[in-house]
Parts: sequence; C-alpha cells; structure tokens
Amino acid sequence: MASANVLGPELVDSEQSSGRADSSERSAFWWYLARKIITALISLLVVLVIGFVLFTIMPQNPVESIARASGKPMDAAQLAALRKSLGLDEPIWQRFGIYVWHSITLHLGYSYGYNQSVASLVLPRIGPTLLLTGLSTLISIVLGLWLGSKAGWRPGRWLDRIASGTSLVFWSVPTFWLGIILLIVLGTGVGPIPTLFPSGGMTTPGFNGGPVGTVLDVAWHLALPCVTLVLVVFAQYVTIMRSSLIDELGNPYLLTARAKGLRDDDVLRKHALPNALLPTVTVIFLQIGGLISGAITVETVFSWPGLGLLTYNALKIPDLELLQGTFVMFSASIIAMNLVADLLYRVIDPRVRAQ
Amino acid sequence: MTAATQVPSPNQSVINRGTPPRTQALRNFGSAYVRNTWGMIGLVVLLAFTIMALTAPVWIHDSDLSAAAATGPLLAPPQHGYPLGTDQPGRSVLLLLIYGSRPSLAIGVIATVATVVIGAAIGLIAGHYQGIVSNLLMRVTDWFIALPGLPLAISLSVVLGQGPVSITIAIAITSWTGAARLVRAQTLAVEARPYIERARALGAGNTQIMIRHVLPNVMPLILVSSTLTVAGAILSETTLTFLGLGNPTDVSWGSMINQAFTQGAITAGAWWYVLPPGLAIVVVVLGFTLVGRAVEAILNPRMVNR
Amino acid sequence: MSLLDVEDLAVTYQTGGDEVRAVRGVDFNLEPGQTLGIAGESGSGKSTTVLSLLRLLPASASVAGTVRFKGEDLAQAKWSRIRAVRWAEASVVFQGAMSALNPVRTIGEQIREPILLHEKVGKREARARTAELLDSVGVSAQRAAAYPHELSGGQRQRVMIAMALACKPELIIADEPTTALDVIVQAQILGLLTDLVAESSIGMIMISHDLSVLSSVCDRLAVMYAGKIIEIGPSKQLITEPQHPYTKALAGAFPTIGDPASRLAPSGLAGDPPDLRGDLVGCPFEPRCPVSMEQCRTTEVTLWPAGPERESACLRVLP
Amino acid sequence: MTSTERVVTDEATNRPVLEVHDVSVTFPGRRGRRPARAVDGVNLTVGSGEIVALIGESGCGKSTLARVLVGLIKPTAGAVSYRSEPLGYRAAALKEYRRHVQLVLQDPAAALNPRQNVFDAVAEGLRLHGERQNLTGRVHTAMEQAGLRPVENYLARYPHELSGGQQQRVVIAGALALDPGVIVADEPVSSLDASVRGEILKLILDLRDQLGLSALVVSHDLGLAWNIADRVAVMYLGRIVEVGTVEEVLLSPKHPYTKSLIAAVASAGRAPHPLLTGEPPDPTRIPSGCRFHPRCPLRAEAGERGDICVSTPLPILAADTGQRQVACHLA
Amino acid sequence: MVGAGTKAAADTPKSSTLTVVAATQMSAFNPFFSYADGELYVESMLYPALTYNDKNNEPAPYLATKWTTSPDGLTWTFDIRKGLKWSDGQPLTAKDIAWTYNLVMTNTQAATANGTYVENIASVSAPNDTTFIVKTKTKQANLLYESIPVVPEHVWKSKVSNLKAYNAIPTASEPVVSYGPYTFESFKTTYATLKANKNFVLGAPKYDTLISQYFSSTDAAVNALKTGQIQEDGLLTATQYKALANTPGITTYREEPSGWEAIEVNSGAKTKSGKSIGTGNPLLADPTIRKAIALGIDRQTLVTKILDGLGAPGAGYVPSGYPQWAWQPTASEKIGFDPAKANQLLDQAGYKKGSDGYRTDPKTGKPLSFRFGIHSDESDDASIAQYFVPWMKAIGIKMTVQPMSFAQLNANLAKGDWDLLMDGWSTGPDPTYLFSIQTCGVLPDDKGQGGNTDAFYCNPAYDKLYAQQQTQIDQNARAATMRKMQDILYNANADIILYYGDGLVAVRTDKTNYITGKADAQGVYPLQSAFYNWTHASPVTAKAASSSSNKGTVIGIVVGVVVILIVLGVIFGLRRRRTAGDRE
Ligand SMILES: Nc1ncnc2c1ncn2[C@@H]1O[C@H](COP(=O)(O)OP(=O)(O)OP(=O)(O)O)[C@@H](O)[C@H]1O
Ligand SMILES: Nc1ncnc2c1ncn2[C@@H]1O[C@H](COP(=O)(O)OP(=O)(O)OP(=O)(O)O)[C@@H](O)[C@H]1O
Ligand SMILES: [Mg+2]
Ligand SMILES: [Mg+2]
Repeated sequence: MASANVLGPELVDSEQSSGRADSSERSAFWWYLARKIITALISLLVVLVIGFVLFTIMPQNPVESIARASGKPMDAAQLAALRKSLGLDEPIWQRFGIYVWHSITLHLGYSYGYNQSVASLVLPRIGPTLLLTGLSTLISIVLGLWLGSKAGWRPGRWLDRIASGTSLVFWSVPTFWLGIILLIVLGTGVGPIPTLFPSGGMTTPGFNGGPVGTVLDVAWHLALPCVTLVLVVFAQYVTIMRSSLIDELGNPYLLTARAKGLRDDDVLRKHALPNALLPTVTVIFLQIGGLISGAITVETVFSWPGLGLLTYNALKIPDLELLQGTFVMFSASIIAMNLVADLLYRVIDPRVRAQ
Repeated sequence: MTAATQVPSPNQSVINRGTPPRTQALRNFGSAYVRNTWGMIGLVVLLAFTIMALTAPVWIHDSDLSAAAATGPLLAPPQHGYPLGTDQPGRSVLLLLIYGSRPSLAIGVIATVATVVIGAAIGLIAGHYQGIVSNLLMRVTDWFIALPGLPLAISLSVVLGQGPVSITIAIAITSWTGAARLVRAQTLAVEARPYIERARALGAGNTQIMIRHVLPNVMPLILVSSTLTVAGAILSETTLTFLGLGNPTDVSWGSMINQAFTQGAITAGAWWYVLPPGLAIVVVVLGFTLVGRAVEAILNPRMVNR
Repeated sequence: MSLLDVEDLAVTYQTGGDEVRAVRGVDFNLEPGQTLGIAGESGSGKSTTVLSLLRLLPASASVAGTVRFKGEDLAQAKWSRIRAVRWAEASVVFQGAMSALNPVRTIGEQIREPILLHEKVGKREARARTAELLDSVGVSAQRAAAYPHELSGGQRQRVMIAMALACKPELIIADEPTTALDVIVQAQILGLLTDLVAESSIGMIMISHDLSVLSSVCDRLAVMYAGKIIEIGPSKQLITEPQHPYTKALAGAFPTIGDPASRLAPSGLAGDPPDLRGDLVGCPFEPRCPVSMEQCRTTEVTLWPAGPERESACLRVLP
Repeated sequence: MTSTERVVTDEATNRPVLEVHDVSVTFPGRRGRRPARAVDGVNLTVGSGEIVALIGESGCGKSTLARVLVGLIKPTAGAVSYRSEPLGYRAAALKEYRRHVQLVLQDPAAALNPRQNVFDAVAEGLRLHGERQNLTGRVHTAMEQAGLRPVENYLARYPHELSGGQQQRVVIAGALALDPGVIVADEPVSSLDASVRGEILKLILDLRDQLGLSALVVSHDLGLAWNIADRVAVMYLGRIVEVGTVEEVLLSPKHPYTKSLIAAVASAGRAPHPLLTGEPPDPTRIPSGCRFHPRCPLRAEAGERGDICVSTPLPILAADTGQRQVACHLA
Repeated sequence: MVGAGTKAAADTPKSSTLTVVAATQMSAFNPFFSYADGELYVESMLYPALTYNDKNNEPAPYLATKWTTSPDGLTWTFDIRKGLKWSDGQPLTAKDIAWTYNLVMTNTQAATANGTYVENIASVSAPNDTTFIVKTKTKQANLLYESIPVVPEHVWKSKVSNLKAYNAIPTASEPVVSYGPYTFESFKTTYATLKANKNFVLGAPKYDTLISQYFSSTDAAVNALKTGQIQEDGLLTATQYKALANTPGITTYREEPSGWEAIEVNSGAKTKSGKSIGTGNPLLADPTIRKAIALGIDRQTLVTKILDGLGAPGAGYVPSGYPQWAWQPTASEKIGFDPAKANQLLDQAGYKKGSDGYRTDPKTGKPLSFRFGIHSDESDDASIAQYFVPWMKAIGIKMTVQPMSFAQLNANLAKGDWDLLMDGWSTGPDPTYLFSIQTCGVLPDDKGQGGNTDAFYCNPAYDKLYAQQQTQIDQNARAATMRKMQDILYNANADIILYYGDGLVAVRTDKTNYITGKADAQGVYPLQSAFYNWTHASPVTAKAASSSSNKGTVIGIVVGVVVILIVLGVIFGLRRRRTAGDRE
C-alpha cells in the first residue's frame, strides 16, 4: 500500500531498536532474577537472625524443663551432661554459627522435648501439611477465583451479593472455632446428622485397603480440615478476584473485545481474567502467611499430623529449638513464595517484564 | 468580553458561604454513610458492643466473674437466670461473654492504633522521600513480610511472657507491614498526581505537601485499612488466646473457647459455651469489616462512580 | 441500498435514578465507500451514537430506533447475529489505543483473534494475514510478538487500524482515532486512514471534536449537540460556510493559520452544554447562542434542508 | 483593539521578564539506559507583557523546559533569571520565586486536589506564602479575574462538580491569586473541548491586556500560537530551531521542521500531508551535526550540500534579540 | 477397621484390633531416650524387663522368673527364662540383659532416660544364658521397681556409635526386633500399630492388633470413642467423664489417683552450702504464715468445683493410688479449711490487717503480698487461682497471679525467683524420686546449677529417713518410713497438696473388656497398668453393633468423594466450555 512506503525509513529504525530491546531485556531478566534471589537470601538471613535472637534472649532453662518433663530422676552430673550435649555452654556467637549451619544443612537443631533432631520431626510432617494446605489452596483458588470472577463480572447481581456476603462472613470467622463447630456437627453428629467424618488424624489406624482404599481413607480424613481451611481461605480469594476484576471492568480493551464479536464469557475469560489475575496471583502468594496460620489452628483442632500440630505441641512445652525450626521453615516457605510470586508476576505480566 | 459575561445559571444557589466550612465534607460523608445500609448495621453492632464493653464493669461485679463465688449449676444449659447457660465452675456464660468483649476489643483497638501509626508513618516517609531512606524502610518492611504472622506472634508471646501485652505487641509487630505497604503505594500514587506538582509550583515544601495533600488523600485509606486491621487484630487475639498464649485468668472470648476446648465442653454438647463467644467474634469482626467497607465505598471516588 | 441507514436513534442511560438521554433522535445514512464525520463537543453523544450501532453500549443504556445495516435492522437482530456482524462486517477503531488494546496479550494475538473467530482459517493463515495487515499500516510484521506497551503511541494506533481491517469489513467506525496523538503522528495516521478508505471503498464513520481534521478526511460531516445532529452536509461547505451558530463556533475554534480574522482573537463559546437529564424544551443551544431569538426558547427545532444536500437545525436558517 | 496592544508588546520586548541562558537538562539513565538530554542548550526570553509560544512535537522537551522555568527542575547547566535576578535553588529562594512565576498544567481535572474545594484550591498559594490577611478578598479577586463569576457559586464546589473549562479557570485563578509576573502554561487547552478552548485562550490574552501578565505557552498546536502568541519558538529534540514573531515564523517558515509542522496541520479540504515520517525522536540518542538531519526533507533534496548537516553542529540560538533566528545550515 | 468400614470387616472377620488413646504425642521409640508416657507404653510392649508391674502395681516375674538377694543385700541374682526368642528368631538370653545394663551404665547417651536406675549398681554380669547378677553399691530397696527395658544386643550393637539418631521405628528394610506381648508394625506420626505376639510367655494377647493413637484435642479423642474409632480413652476431663456417663456402649471408670496438684511455697531458697538465692519473699520462711495459707484453702471445694467431685482432697505426699505407701493425717493433726483459725494465727503473730484488708509484717512494715505463679496452659491452674486469691484475701494475704509458660516457670523455680507456685506431680509405683526432690541433696550448687529441688525444702531429719527407706528391702518397714516422711512434709506446709484427681477412663465395653480390678465403695477402681491391660484386654464376643458408625463412615466417604468430584467437575467444566467457546 502506498502509505507503507511513506513510512519506510521509520520501520528499519524501530526494528533495530526492538532487536536491541530484546537482548537487553533478556540480560535484564537475569539481572532481575539475581537481584531477587539475593534479596531472598538476605531475607532468609534476617529471618535466621530474628529467629535466633527470639529464641536465645528468651529466659530459658531447657535442661530443667527436660528433667521435670521426664518425671525421672536426674542428678547434677546428668544435668550438666545434658547441658553440654545441648550445646548450651558454648558462647553465643558459636551457638549462632552452629544454628546457621544447622539451618543451612536442614538439620535445624535438636529438640530436647522429643530427643530428636528437629529435622527428623519436621521432615515427615511437611508432606501432610503440604497435602492439607496445597489441596485447600487449590480448591480455594478454583472456587474463589471462579466465584470471584462471576461476582465481579456482574457486580450487584444476586450472585455477587451472595458471594460477597458469604466471603465476608467466612473472613470474620475464627478458623479454629469453625473447625470445632464442623467437628461437632459433622464429626460427632448432632441431632439427625450422623457422624460423617473421623474426629482427627490423617489415616485410619490399622486400616489397609490397598492404594485406592488408602487414598479414599486419607480423603475421608482430609475432608473436614480441608473444608475448614477452604472456607476461611477461599473467602479472601473471592474478594481479591472480585475487586481486581471490577477494576478491569471499565477498561476499553474489553469494549474492543466485545466489538470483535466475542461472546460475553469469552470476553471475560480471554481478556478480563488474564488481566484481573495478575494482582490476584501476587496476593494469593503473599497470603501464604495466612494459610500457615490457618494450618496451625486447623491441624490442632483436627489432630492433623503436620507442621502446624508440631508447632502447637512445641508451643505447649515450649520446645524452643523445635519452635525455632518450624519458625524457620515457615519463614523460608514464605520467602520462597514471595520469590515465586515476583518471578511469576514477571512472567505473566509483560508490562513488568519490560522494566 | 465573553469571559466576563459568563452568566450564572438561574437555578444555582447564590448563598455566600464565605470561607467554605470544612465540616461540609464531614457532613457529606455522614449523610452518605447513613444511606449505606450495611455500613449502618456494622456501626450499630460496633456501638452496641462498645457500649456493652465500656459499661460492663458497672453492672458486672467481680463476684459474677469469680469461679470461687459462682453459685450456678455446673456447665448447665440455658435456663432461668442463666440465659446462655453456665460454664464449668457455674458462672453465667452471658456475663462472661459480655465481659469477654473487653480484652478482645481493647487488644484489637490498641494493636491497631500501634499498627496503623507505625505503618502509616513508615509508608508515608518511604513513599514521599526517594532514595536511601525509602529503600531501607522498604527492605525492612519486606523482611517483616517474610515473617510468618502466627508463628512469629507465638514466638513473641513465648519470649515476652504470656498475657495481653505480649499479644498486643505481637499483633502490632506482625501486621504493621500491610499498612506500610498500602500507605506507601497510595503515597506514590498521590505523589504522581499533577496537583502535587501544582502545589510545588505554588511554593509548597515537603512537609506541606505531605500534610496538605498526601495525608488527606491517604487518610481515608488509612481509616479503611485500620478498621480492617481491627478485625484482623481481634481474630489474631482470639487465635493466640485460643492457643493458650493469653492470660488464663482473664475472661475473654478466646479464653472461653480455649477453656471449652481444653475442658471438653464440646463432648458434653455444651453448645452454649462454644457457640456464643465464636459468634460474638464473628459479629464484631464483621461489624468492623462492614464499617471499613462502607467508609471505603464512600471515600473511594472510583467506587462512587460505579 | 445504503450501507447504513439510521433512523430516529435514541439512547437513554440509566444512572442512579437519573435518566441521561444521551442521544435524542438521530438520523443519517452512509453509502458504501463514503466517509461521514461526526463532530461535537464532549458529551454530545458522538460515541454513544456510533457504539449503539453495534449494540456495544453497557447494559444501563436502552436504545430505540432502527439501525439498518445492509438492509438488516441490527436493533432487532439476535445477539448471535450481532456478534457475527461485529468486526466481520463492521469494525471499530477506538480512541486511546493504549487502553483499547489488551495489555497482556501480544498485538499479533489480538489481530488474529477476530480472524480466527469469524473466518474458517487455520492458525497459519491467520498469522500470514496478521503479517500482511501490519505491513499495510507500516508496522514491521516482526513486531507481531510485541506487547502494546512496547510500541509507541503512533504504532499502537496503527495496530488498532490493522486490527480493524482484519476481517475486511465494509464499515469502519473510528472514534477519535487521533485525539491523543502528536501533530506529526496525527497527520500520518489521518493520511493512512484516508488512503486505506479510498483504496478499498470501505464506508467509514469518523468522530472527532476537531472540525478541520474531519473536513480534511470526510465527504460528509454531521455536527452533534446535546444528543442531536444539528447540522449535516458536505464537509467543505460545512466548514467554510457553516449555517448553525454552533458549527460556526466549532469551525472557529481551530483557526486557519494566516487567517487575519483569528490572529490574536481566539474564538470560543461561552457557557456549558445542557444537562442531558430529562427533556429539553426548544433549541438546546439557545442558552449559549449568540444569535438566539425569542422563538428559540419554545420552538422545537429539527433538521431541515438548508441548501443542496445540506440540513441544519436552526430557526435562522429557515428560508 | 489589536493595534494598540501590539504597540504595548513591542515596547515591552525590550525588558525581558523571564530569561533562560544555555539551559540543559539531562535525566540520568536508569538500569543501563542512556541518559536523556531532554533539553540541550536553550536560550529564551519572555518580555514583559509578552506571550511566547513554545511549539514542538511530543517528547522534544517542551514540558521539561517549562518546569525548569518554574524551578521544578534544576537544570544540569545554564541559568534561569527573573527580572535579571538569577534563580537560586535554596528552598527560600525558590519559594520567593514561585510567587512570581506560576505554572498552569495541561489537565485541570488532575491538577486539582479532589479533596479541596474551589476556595481552598485558589487560596492554597496564598496560604503557603503566609498571606492570610484579606484571604477571602484576594481569592474573590483572582476568581473574578479568571472569569469565575459570580464567585459565590463556585467557592464551595469540588473539582468534580465543575466542567473542564471551569476547572482550568480555577487553576488559573490559583495562579493569579499570588499576583505573579509570568505564567507558564503547559498545554493549557489540549485536554479541553474545542469550544472551551477559545474561552481559555481568550482569558490568557485578556490577562495580558488587563494585568500586563507575561506568559510562556507550551503547545504542539500551531493554531494556538496564531491565536494568542506574540512570538513563537519552535523546539526540536531539546533545542530551539526557529524563533521569531508569529507572523514571521508561521507565514514564512524557514526551518524545514517548522515547515513540516505547518504542513501537518489539517485544514478544510486538504488532508494533512506529513512531510515528516517516523515517531518522535529519542533524546537518549541525539544525532550528530544538525540534530534534525535524519528526518530532514531539505537535506535529502540538497544532495552533497547536505553533508554539512551531518558533520557540523549548529550554534545555539541566542536569547537576547527579539530577532528572527533559524538554526539550519541550508535555510 | 473403622475407615475400612464394612469392607474390612467382611474380609477378615476374625481380626481384632484394640485402639487406645496415646497418653502423649509420640515421635520415636528408642527406649534409651523416651520420657513421655505415649512412647513408654508402646515400648513396654516391645522391650522386656526383668520384672513388670502387675495389676496391683507390684513387681511380678517377667524375664526373671525368680530372684534372690545376698545376705548383705548387695547382690541380686535373677533366674532368666529359657527359650525366649526375639522377633527375628535370635535367642533372648541373660547376655542381652547384661549388655543393655552395661550400656546404660557406661554410655552417657544411653543413660539419658534410665541412667538414674543404674546409679546405685556397681556391676552386672551374666555368667550364663539364664542367670543375671546385679551388684549394688549400697542396699537398694526399689531395685525391682526400676528394671530397665532390655534390647537385643545383636541389633543395637551397631547403633551404639550414634544412639541418638536411631528412632527404632520399623522400616521396610529394617523391622524393629523386639520381644513382648506385641511386635512393632508401623508408626505414622500420630499412631503406632502393633501386632500380637501369639507366643508371648505371659500369655498371648487376645487382640491381633494394638493401636495407640494420639489426639491433639481431648474432644477429638472422645469423639473417636463415641463413634467407635477407638475403644479406650484414659485422658478424660471431668466434663467429658460426666458427659459420657450415660452413653450406651461406653462405660466410664474412675481410677485411683497417681498424682496430685499442690501449691509450693518458697520457704527460703538456698544452695547446698546454705547460701540464699533468688527473690523469694522472706516472710514465707515463717511457718505460721505457711500454716495460715494451708488453713485458708478449702480443698473440698476445689475437688467439688474443679474436679467435679472426681477426686479427693489432698493430704499425704504419696497419691492414694498407691495404698501401700499412702498416708493420711490423723484427725487431730489435720489442717482443714479454717480461715478463722488462720486469721487468729496471723493476728497472734503480729501481722495486723491494714485498712485495705491486707496484713503487714510488723518488723519490716512490708505487706503480706506474694506472687503466685501458674502454668498458663493448664486451665485447672487458672481455676485454682480464681479460688485461691479470694481465699487468701479473706485471711489478709495478697496474691498476685502470674501465668507463665512451663519453661518460664521452671526457670524461675530453679533460680528461686518465686513465692508460690502451682505444682503437679504424678508417680509410678515407686515414689523414691518423688521423695528425692524434697531432700537437701538436690539443692543447686553455689552457681545455682544442678539443682533438682521442688520447693527448696531441706530438712536433715527428713533426709535421714529418706536414706533409710532406700535400704529397707522389707517393703513394709520401708512403707512405715515413708509415712513418717510424709508426716514431716505435711506439717512443713512447703508443698501444700490440694487434691488428688482421679484418673478418668472411658471404655467401649460393648467391644472390649479392658479395665482390671474391682471398684471400692466410692466406685473408684485401682490404678490401671497399661502393660497389664494391653496384654490382657479381650474383645467382646461377636455382637454386630457398630452399624451406625459404619453407615456414617460410608456416607462420609461418599460426601468426600462427591466434593472432590464437584471440584474436578468445575475444573473440567471450565475446560470443556473453553473448547465449546472456540468452536462457536
Ligand atoms: N455508561 C454511561 N452511563 C451514563 N451516562 C453515560 C454513559 N456513557 C455516556 N454517558 C453520558 O452520555 C452522554 C454522551 O456521552 P458520549 O460518550 O456519547 O459523548 P461523546 O460525544 O462521545 O463525548 P467525548 O467527546 O467526551 O467522547 C454524556 O453526557 C455522558 O455523560
Ligand atoms: N523525569 C524524567 N526522567 C527521564 N526522562 C524524562 C523525564 N521527564 C521527561 N523525560 C524525557 O525527556 C524528553 C522530553 O520530555 P518532555 O516531557 O519535556 O517532552 P514534551 O515536549 O513535553 O512532550 P509532550 O508533548 O509529549 O508532553 C522525553 O523523551 C522524556 O522521555
Ligand atoms: Mg466519545
Ligand atoms: Mg509535555
């Protein structure tokens, strides 16, 4: 076309500049990645320091605690030996060194409440916690985003009212209380409602039903804690999704999409959602802390054998090294999630990518 | 000249108000708020609970709360004289419930004030001044965000010794980051607006810009965020108390549920001991949330347009 | 048969208890290959008018009247039919391409989308078409993988135009396609549009508040005020000899350089546009009209002939 | 009325109110980007009671120069002086300076704090400068001067309750309240409606006539210069390339860039025909020699004679004369 | 069996499982490190000992069939059973026993949990496979009560180098080698599964499987009991006990107390050399004040209100669950609830009440105001404080309650930084250790280290009796000495025993015979021995009951599956709609 010729010289120019932008963009990404990882490592170090300070400045006498908790006689020599074996006689900086080393090697110190390395307590409980939080998050995300997008797409309609109302109420419910109530109603059976779910644990002791049976059995135990966590967490996702979608509603690109002849739900799915998801994704990742809080109380209420229950039990003694270990684990997972969120955001949002 | 001959439309009111009263904005806000049904419901709920909490000591005596002086039947369902039944030592659950609002509300509000003051100050400074100060503040905020809320609060309570003071501190320390981030983001947004440039061009300095332009525009957000923070703080307080980090001799909603939980009231089917404190928490938290959302809806011009 | 025949179009917005009557009875028609410009100040109902053609208005708007597109009344058509017409037969170039393009999808994807939607073509062919289209508007085809924010304002507007041409429509609606652009870029885009329309005999409706821009591009011009067309006619005549006082004011707003009459004498129009809520009695322009008469307050003014192919809605124009 | 005013202006040009000398602004490049030389050597004067239009395409540094004039950006080189007093960048000096030189921004809706009503917006400058006596009176005066009449109707309104033209009047009234000597207006009408545009321009012209106010008006719109300016400076990529009276520059442009700008303006029956191609130039990569040479149509025609454009930089146009000046090797 | 619902029951109709509530959280089953009951009970099924405590909590033959003591009382000779085999088929002999004892005596790590049991042992030997000889340093009366768990030498020899790291949990490659009524099948963070050893020498267990399951909330456990998921719960609260009383299929039992709750009074914290330490209020050194405090406490009310009547007011130091040692004051000696007398005593001692109702010390002018430390995680502590504070106010003594964590409380205790503390102990059948913490020997050294005292109590007369009972092999004579010691402690009022709480047990008697012994006149059963009960409990013969819980189970599984299906359906539905949208 005629106009193309007119515009000729400019094209060359812009292509060149775009080529340059590409390579610089790639190096910028590595730069960004390196920076983020370093930041995360620094955060981790800060967390380690905070953890150490918290659990070392605490007025403590773990040796006496063990002696008394054991209910068994111990003489002075034994107590001294215990002190030594716990490394309590070393100077602080040395203990910090050991502690950092233990954290790096995932040894995480020694629980004097359980007489085991914290790692051997923590590691087998990561699985159940991941299962519980992972599945609840997944369900919450699917449910929350789905409901949130439906509600936000047509704000003010009955679906929106119901979704917003429900999420508000569930947001206000203390997790542990909701768990207790569900346990009473569905785990014990109230009035005409029969006992539907087990009262705790992750599997039926002594039950052996092959792989399918085991999966069903775990699912059966998972139901109540999972539902509790979902109810509390999904409410937040509904709210976030709804409001970020509402933020997108007025945007002209949606009008463009409609003008192209797209069906309403395609406009939502192909255009509005990808944009509304951007802020939502970050928030979901940033809310991992809330999920951890939820897991601690839910696991406590339902005897779910995960890190949360471990924390609760450690808190009762309090088993400081164990608390420290779980604290570091939780913090590390949050830092990791933040890192993932940052990177993910960069991957999914081209605008950020360019910066 | 045309500019000079511009005529006022006849129906415009020609009342000389002199210096326009600043209370006008407040009055507008008030009338808009009154029209917000859910906001009003939330407000009424909160007022009711506040009045209840404040006046509780006047008509609930120590003897009503003392297990030793309790005269009621032990863990009995609702009955005459005990509208919500009794707890294990035979105290009236209703009176405990009313009195229990005090620590929950007090801790919630105090922790929020601390949270918001710290968060707003840091967010405002980090947003207004560019450079090292801002970067450093944001780093610190990031570090704190990386700390898991409940475990940190647990640790702090363990370290600081149990009780309401530790819980308050723990909540404030774990939640100011949210406010700081929010305020900083909003400050940055406001600072990018041309009216800030106009103010600078008119001769305003840093402090004047922050106080005259940024703060008033950030304030509503702070207000909204603080009502939501109270809601969160109350939930945190009850959770920490439930986990046994409160003062077990205090009467509070969290400790009521904790006692019901540890004493086995659930087995006994003592719903009157488990349900009311939980529902009270839900209602109060909901109240704060509703008020927060109503304020947000009124103050956020974007939402007004919709 | 006209490409487009609009009769007695009226649009009312429902906002918080109020009814905003944004468009109050608009008639016009467009022949194939012809270009119509619509001018008017902000809020006069230009966008509402053109968006209602393809029923692109929000749910709060209710539309009355007939919109006959190639003989078919779109106002009565089924939604599925409307969706089929959209873009395949009539496409839109929006103002502010930055926000009219989806920020998280590449421009290639966005151009391909209507092709894949409306035509039975494979991905490969759609890609090829995209490259051609980009080429035809002077953007390198390699940039198909770019995101909107990676392009300059002028390039984005070109992408919008390429997108509008994607399904070879018979009608293009351009809503202020150059408003946010720089003088030089605006000139380029206008040149591009004129060339494209001239070559492919596409019908075009173009909106602007700049009469001189419209008159340079369009065959015919309609001027809107308060939801009505108050003057319509061949563009050159309309701008050189405006008959409606409002058209006069608009024409004077952008001076011709070298014209001594406008040197150090900017011409403007005092007052505000009328409130579109509720009925307007008499000529809506009357409060701001420098030549208003007593009858103007009460007499309903409608378009009437004011010369060859010209119509105007002013009592003073009446022979 | 036109002739008498012209006389005033001509006299006044000799006593410059606002001057910039060899001003450059370089924005540091971030994260590996090059620095942007947004303003790269500019001399300009605004005479007493004179309206100067600064014209150029997007990104050529107009707004940056305007901000330098108001003291919002400290130039990396060069100086600004008001009534021959060089501007200092201490807080107190700046504050004092800002009583005299006021800024009017492009988008009045955004330039007004949505939480301030009209009174507060107009009184803001006075309050900032501690002039609290007769505050109400001065606000009233300023508003009347800006054509917001009757004042009482507007005082308590909030920005969103005003039309665009009214909002811009409020901004102007806020500037007027401090009795400034100069107004720097950055695209004062480009976000306003066509019909309102003329009104605001008329207001600026009237203020010059009635109050003797000088003004620098930044725009990409040549028609605006024709409508209100006495002199016009055409800017390209951080430099002024042509300066002179409006008639001189617009009716007989000498610089090829000015010519292109004029050609780009649409007018009845004539499609704008762009002599220039391409997007706005990039201040991070300023070409050698004459900075316009890569896009220059004249150089293309000139053949060998045009080599000088690539090799030899042009001198910066001087500020002191009211004379016509052109920065072109070939003109 | 329960999760399996009908299916498992149909498959293996004869298989029987006893599921009980674990007393504590469990994590590892290395007997050299275990303190907590939850683990100890399981280990007692796996690692044999010379003797076991029978249903009357008296030592009974286990590995040893009989034993003789040399005339000087220093040498014990045990006859070890013949023909026992570890679970891997290797013979279990006296060599294993001697090896285990030697390990605990020589390896500090191995001594962690059981070291004190061998403190007084000079040497052990196994001259042949059926003889095991212990030589003690001094006469040791409680040797039979303190037999330590024996592990197979051939397995544990290789673990000795890093004993701590071995959790003794079976894995696929390495089953746990044991000998006992049950063998170790598996452990899953909250429960341990054991399989019956049908060749167990003391009689084969009646159940095929034994499961000990931990519940983090007592209500969850009760719930599990109600729904038939478990058969025994011995950790009931009073509320739960009452609530379960009339549940069909469930029988509730009160069991003699094995422990007490007490208020410790700091009568003057001192080190071994007599140096005063800590911040304790010196006024509490006055026996009058301590006695007045004891008089001001209404123990019966505490029993009624806090235990719901399920316990007895405190007096003697040994809990009433061990009648062989227990002691009660005579009527004349008894310090009952008598605030009037308390007031009178204090008045006489010159502590005058001020206008605020609190007394002051006439010598220093300081008020009688004390700190009262309680465990913040013990709801009973908080409840007791609510009674205690007003009672003390009634006799003019001011108490400030300080809730503290377990560790904090203990730290303060060791440093002597306290006035009064809540305290609770329970003991096994041999109370030696419980008595030891009231001797001067466990006071800290001058650095404040190494102490193990309960209330900084130190009385040479008491210490003498303590040493005496350690050597009294004649258990009746020993009991008499212990009673004298308890008398001394009672009158010192340093450990004011408030009450003994009954053990509260609920059993699915429709499914299992579990409880041993006969109730006394008050309906209280003797203290139950986990080892005895787990070995001897038997299933109730076929009565197809639990259908309701099975129905619930099935519905539960169905609901769970449906929920998962719905979620999957939504995900899938969204996917399907997408393709539909593309086609259109
Ligand atoms: N969604 C809506 N709800 C209510 N009123 C609306 C809506 N959209 C537009 N209006 C009103 O309808 C009238 C016409 O609006 P329209 O957008 O068609 O004007 P326009 O001529 O395109 O103006 P502009 O030049 O500013 O684009 C205006 O008064 C506007 O306020
Ligand atoms: N704060 C800044 N940091 C870096 N570069 C800047 C900054 N401000 C402006 N620039 C760059 O300086 C150049 C000139 O900008 P300026 O805003 O002065 O242009 P302008 O002529 O006003 O353009 P427009 O007509 O688009 O307003 C532009 O390329 C811009 O990208
Ligand atoms: Mg429009
Ligand atoms: Mg600009």
